[in-house]
Amino acid sequence: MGPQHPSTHGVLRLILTIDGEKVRSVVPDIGYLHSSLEKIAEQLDYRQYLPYADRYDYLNAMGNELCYVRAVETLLGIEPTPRCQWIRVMMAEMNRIASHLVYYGALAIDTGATTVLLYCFREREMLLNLFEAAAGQRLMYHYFRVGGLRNDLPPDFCEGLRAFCKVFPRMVAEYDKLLTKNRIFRSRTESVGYLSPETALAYGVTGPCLRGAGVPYDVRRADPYYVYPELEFDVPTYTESDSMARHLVRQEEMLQSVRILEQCLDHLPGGEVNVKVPRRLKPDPGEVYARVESPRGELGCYLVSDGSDHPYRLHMRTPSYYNLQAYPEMCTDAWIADLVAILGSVDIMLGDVDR
Amino acid sequence: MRKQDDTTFLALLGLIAEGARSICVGLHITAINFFRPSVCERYPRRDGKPDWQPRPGYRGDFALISDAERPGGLRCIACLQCQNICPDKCIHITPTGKGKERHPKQFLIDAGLCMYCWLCVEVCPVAALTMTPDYETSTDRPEKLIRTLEQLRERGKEYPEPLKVEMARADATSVAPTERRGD
Amino acid sequence: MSDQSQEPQAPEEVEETPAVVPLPDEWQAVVGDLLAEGNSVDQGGLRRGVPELVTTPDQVLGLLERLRSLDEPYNRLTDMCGADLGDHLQVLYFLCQGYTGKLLVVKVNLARDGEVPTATGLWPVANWPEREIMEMFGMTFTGHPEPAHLLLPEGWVGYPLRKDYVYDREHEWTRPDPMREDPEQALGLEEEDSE
Amino acid sequence: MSPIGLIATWLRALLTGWFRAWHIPAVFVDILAWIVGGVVILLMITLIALILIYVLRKVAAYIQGRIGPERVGPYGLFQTVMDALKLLQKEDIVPAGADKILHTLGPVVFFFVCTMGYLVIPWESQATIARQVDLNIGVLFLLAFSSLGVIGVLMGGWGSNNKWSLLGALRGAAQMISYEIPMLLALVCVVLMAGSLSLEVITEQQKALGLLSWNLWKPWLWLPMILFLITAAAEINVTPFDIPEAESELVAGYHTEYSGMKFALYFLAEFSNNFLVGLIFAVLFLGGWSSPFGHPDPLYLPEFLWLVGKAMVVVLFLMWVRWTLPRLRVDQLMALCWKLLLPAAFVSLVIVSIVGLYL
Repeated sequence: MGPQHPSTHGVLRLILTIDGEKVRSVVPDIGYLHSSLEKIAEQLDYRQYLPYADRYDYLNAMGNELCYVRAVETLLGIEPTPRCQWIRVMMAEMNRIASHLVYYGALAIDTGATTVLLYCFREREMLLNLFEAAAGQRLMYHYFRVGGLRNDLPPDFCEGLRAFCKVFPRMVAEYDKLLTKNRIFRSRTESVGYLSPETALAYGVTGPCLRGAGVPYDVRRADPYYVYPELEFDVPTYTESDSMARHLVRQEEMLQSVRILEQCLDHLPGGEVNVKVPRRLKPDPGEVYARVESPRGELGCYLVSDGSDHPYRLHMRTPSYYNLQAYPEMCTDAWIADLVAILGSVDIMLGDVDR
Repeated sequence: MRKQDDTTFLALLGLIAEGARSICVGLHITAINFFRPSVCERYPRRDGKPDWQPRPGYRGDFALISDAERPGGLRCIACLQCQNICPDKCIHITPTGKGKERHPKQFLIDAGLCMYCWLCVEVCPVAALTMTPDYETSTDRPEKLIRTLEQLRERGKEYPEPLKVEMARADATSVAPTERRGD
Repeated sequence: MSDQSQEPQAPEEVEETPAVVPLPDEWQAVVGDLLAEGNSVDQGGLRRGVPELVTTPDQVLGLLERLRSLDEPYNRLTDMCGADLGDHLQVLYFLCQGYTGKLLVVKVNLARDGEVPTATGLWPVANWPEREIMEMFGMTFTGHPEPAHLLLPEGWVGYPLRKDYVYDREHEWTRPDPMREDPEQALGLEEEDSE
Repeated sequence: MSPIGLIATWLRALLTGWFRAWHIPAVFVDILAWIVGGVVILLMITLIALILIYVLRKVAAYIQGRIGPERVGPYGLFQTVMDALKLLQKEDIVPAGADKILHTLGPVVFFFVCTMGYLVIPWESQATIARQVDLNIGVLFLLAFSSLGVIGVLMGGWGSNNKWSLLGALRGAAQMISYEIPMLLALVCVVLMAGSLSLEVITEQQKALGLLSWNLWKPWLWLPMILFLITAAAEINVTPFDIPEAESELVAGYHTEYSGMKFALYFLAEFSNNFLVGLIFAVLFLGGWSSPFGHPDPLYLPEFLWLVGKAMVVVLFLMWVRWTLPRLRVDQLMALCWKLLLPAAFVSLVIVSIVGLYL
């Protein structure tokens, strides 16, 4: 299956052994989108690499920037201003919703319901408009900077976001009725793609896939960063460990993100967004490992500095890479149609896998 | 529909009823949406209204700001900072002139290589380079994606100043109070 | 054997001393245990809040297993990566204490063509990262179940993430296109695949 | 007699007169009539399919909050026409290693089979398109030909020498053959009540009181009606039963490897099948060509317009369902058929028999 196939979410090739419609074995073959992002980091200085951080998981560009910027700032010993921290959290959560919306629609398409995708994109459009107003782009934002942001929020941003927060839960309820509660969709996802917590542990699965297996692990809670300790939100978990559980986790997470956004809007402090940083970023030699919770799981950035103005070594722990490894485990005893539905519920991002 | 090996007849009926209900609920929702106005915008518009425009600060095409008092008619001083910061190395400047007369003889930006990160605009000490909100930049040949000095100068005539994002007041506490823009 | 005298060769070690914090007490005990069991563990210390242990290839597996069986076990391998530190290579294991978010880094220093035992027996998750490190850095994980290239195409020359790697246009890799060269044979192959 | 019937009778009379004058045996009148009828049906099917594709796109667009085709012609009316023309111009690609004969025959057979269904549709109170087909076995004829459609699908899928095509074709075969049975039983229920296999007779019985005498209002026929709708949707592969061409899994199923004209044939056949189901449903349950306001029609509309209108309603409903529901899996599809629909069909057969006995 693949590398060119409508529902491999990018350029993934799955080497299948099938017996009729039953799948006997799945071997993912990755690397078609490999763009040596880790090597590129060694040629560029810290500031220049930031746009590349967007390119790992292009549906979660803000989250990737957040991770990279956190790593660099820790290395430099910079603490961003409170307003900057709040805005960064806000952006990351908005991007989480946007990313989950794509997931939602993609899973719907994978199971054959085309319409939900369009509805999801309708709501995502509101977010993308906000991103565009703030960052100037709709997908690869490059909004964060080392020590701050590209610019402060534009004037109508908060109102737009409030409007979104007001509308969105209603829309999620609608998707819920249209897709999640649908008998056919449920029969396609329930008790399909079983991933036990033990397997998840063995394969280092994180994110909604893990929470769908009943483990309440969320980097935002386990290793809190920025203002997350001050925020009230739940980490939804489901114990069914199947595709439906993962789906429900994401659906619930979108609502939790809205909760976070509302709190962000209420608490957003004033003040500067940027702190002064030297023109040439030359961190002391050292190494750092920063983690954030991306929509797909734990996103880590291992950064080594040798005192020069470019990273000595950069490594990103991309969640899709590890989640995809567990994918064959989920596909035991699956049908061909399930393959696609399970892949959709794992929600991999090939840019994130191949790097 | 699902594995019904151990289900009783009544449970089966319940399942069917529930399935039918869920399908009807779904049909109801699609029916509601059928009568909702379309969110798509016609593009390009034929009804006389203006086409979609990106927000200010959108990173589209490039332009060099003109300045009649400087040699070359450009504000650019060919300091090569943008060329150096560009992560893709897609800017190539051939400077000419000495001291205050220094200006670009040629200024090439390969938009096909560019990833529109805005770093070059940010780094410019004299605010001579800007990105315009033009989004229709696709062409049929890769060569056409290379912006030359002439093209950049032409584009710059429409933009007397670099486009900047409107800022919320930095001292604004929670909500930035401005009139709402219709989406 | 990598003790403190060899350590400074790693670039990040050179001026790092202020950031190195001695291990906390509970760690001293654990490390003491590890040492008592015959492990050779270099107490790298807390660096930017993450404790790290440096060890050698022949002892890493034992150390990982030991860490896994602690009272509060470091039983989750969240990440693996390699690094080229000039004269030697390094493999890093990022271990988590279950799902608490407590992180620990185990570093293995090895020669440029060195061998490390594979950790796939302990964590299946190590499979892909090890393959990736192998093709990117040119070290070997002995006992790896499928040591084929993961991201790079078969037949790639050189190890791209090494510092001395020079991209060689002569070895520029293009995918052989069997359909273009010999469609009949290609189809024969494809039929075999689909069966 | 309706306009179509009048024109047909007049043409026939004209031809008979000429042929007699030219001393040509009268058989050739029939042959010519068949040819003309065939051409008319083909044109009509093409036209219907084009319209349906346009409607489908618009319905999908409105449901999904989009605009749909709007560039070519007023409201994008000619979009599908242009698409059809584009398809005709396209290069016909036969994959290397494909069975050329089967690959070509597949769409032809499929299209042929689905056109045959139109022969027995009673468009008007008196005229069917081809009077030559024995109307007494109308329902049987339909079933026979709808089960032949499998062959076209299989030929296409097998002949393409592509894994997805083959899987799609096999799925299609399994699905069509399985769903044939409950569909047949559901039809038998209607036939039992009507006492005739002829679609014309079934229509005639529903015309007396207009809307009120439709089979739709007979509670004992509700189960067969639902069954027929489900199984017919499965026969023509619309969501939630579109697994033979499940786009997210099998790319495009049995017609993955088709392009140009052949693809257009599959496409046309599919949409005309869609409409055929609407027609049959209208005939069986919605009173066929009879006006909903009683007989004779107080509005004096041509009878075939009523039929087409009713069929359109059914087709629109199917489209609505199509854009709402996800797709079933193969095993679920089979389980649904054998474990649920088939017993239900038997139950409904029993109910209808009992009702028929005492009514």
